[in-house]
Amino acid sequence: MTSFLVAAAAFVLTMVTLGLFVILRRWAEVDHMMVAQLLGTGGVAILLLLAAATEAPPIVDVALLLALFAAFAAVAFVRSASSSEQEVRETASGG
Amino acid sequence: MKLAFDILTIFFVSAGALFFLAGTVGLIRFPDPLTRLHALTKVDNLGLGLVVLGLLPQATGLFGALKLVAIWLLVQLSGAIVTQLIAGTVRHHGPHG
Amino acid sequence: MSAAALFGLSGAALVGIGLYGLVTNPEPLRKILAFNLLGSGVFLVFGVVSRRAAASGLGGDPVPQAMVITAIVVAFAATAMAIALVLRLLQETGRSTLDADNPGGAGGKS
Amino acid sequence: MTILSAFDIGLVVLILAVGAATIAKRDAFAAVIGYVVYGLLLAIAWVRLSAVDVALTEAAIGGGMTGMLLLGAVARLRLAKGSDARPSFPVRFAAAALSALVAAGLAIAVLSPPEAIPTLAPMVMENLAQSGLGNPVAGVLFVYRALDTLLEKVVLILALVGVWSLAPDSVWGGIPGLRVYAPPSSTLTFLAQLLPPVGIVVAIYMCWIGAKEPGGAFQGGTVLAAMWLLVMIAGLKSVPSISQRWLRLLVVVGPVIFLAIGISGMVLANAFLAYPPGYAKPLIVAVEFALTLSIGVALGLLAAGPPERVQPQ
Repeated sequence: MTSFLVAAAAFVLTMVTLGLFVILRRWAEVDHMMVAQLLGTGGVAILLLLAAATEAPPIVDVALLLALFAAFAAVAFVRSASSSEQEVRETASGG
Repeated sequence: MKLAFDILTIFFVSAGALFFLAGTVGLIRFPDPLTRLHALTKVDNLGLGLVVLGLLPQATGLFGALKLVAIWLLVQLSGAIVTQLIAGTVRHHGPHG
Repeated sequence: MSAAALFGLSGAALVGIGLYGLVTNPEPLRKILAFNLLGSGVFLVFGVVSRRAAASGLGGDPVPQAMVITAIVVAFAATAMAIALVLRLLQETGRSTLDADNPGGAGGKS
Repeated sequence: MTILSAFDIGLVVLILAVGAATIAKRDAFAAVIGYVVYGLLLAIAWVRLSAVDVALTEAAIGGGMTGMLLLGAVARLRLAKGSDARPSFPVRFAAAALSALVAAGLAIAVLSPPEAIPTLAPMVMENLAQSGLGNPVAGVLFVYRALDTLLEKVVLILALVGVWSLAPDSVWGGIPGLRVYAPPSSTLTFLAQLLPPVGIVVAIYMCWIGAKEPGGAFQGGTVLAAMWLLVMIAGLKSVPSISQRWLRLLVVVGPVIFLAIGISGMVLANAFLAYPPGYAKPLIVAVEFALTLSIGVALGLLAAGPPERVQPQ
């Protein structure tokens, strides 16, 4: 059972790696923001599988924080993309 | 009993892993950000749901199982909202912004 | 090679990567980023020290772990301070670089 | 065990690749996003090193808070024209050689462990029972090296004073220039209503569980800070001016209670920061709760930055 769960975690890690590679190679900012989503689901799945495989329940708490902060990071990405435009306008009018 | 639980785990976790694969394929193959976002969010969330379902038989006690479900609910809800936010940025900037 | 040694080597490599970025990147913000990378590499090496000294019933020595937790929080405070300095520099000079050949930067955008 | 080693190798390669990308990317926004990914991945690495307390801290601070801080700066620095001039090739080559040398030195140090591995773990475990705590890391932070933890809180406050004092004189005591989300967005409002209640429960849980399992004041405080920032960014609560008395009180309440208990330890337990026998655990939990609040407010204010205006917008 343990080796099956670890293998599943390794598989999801491979998928996350592929996803990250594809996302970070693209130019569009919108694509970059998706990494928060990717880790919010994939990273949480990896941690939950590791928690079950190594029989260490506290790892589940790391998954909980990862889920919470992935959402927080996504808000940070979106805010940054939105405020930079406004900023440029403000400085342009301010001289 | 233990065996039945283990078979359930193997079945659901494998199904979940398959959905992660599908999500990644979508991320690589789909042509524009909105469809890629769609693939990533929906399919990966389903994958995580199946992984959680598969891990429930292995959970330690009722509290452990409830915590797993709570994490999945959190990812599901926040993921859905965050996707809306990101998609809103796409509309704002245009597909290549 | 043990898992601990593997993570220790990656910590060493991260220190190298961070140092390179710190030296070669001209923008202060990127220097701050590189410095954080360097710091996390050092923390990883500490994690290996902790893992090696695993005692009975423990995954690792708790003393280095507690130090790393403290260090992460202090690194965040230092990063916040550094960013405030860079933003103030921008406010004063309109520039975000530390070029020596253009000192003073008396107002306006470069 | 071989699958686990394969997992570890894959994780390490991914972390190094993302770390290198963070340095190599030309675009600052992409670099910072890379850094956030790096922080979240590092949390998984800490789990693999059996340091769950550190993993919690790294996920919260390395991934979430530092990312928020750096992205706020990226948005502003965009309009500043930075120098595009990268150093010349010889300089870069020398830097690469120097970095490789340092990394190699560290690698040799990692690969050649000392004969007798120095460890304080047995001593910690011996004394842990007396404190009534179950989490050895919390034991180190609040019993064994309590002075370090207290001084770290002081460092946080000093850093906050440092950030505030970078404000121009005219806006001293004003409102921090936290970037709020520019267009009003009902989606973000919904998230900022949904997530904080969950976050507050998680913060209290972190703080409470910290006494016996991984978790504690740092992790709980960081979650509180993130939730506070989220509510402010969404515009549900305005950013408070830094001259507010309650704000300053919250920043110092944790360290003050910690210090008070430490000084009373001189009378009741014959040493600074010692706890009277039998009362160690309740006192530590009380200190942890007060510190969680203070850390939350201090980290939130650090991320919000120096004051920028006197009047609310």
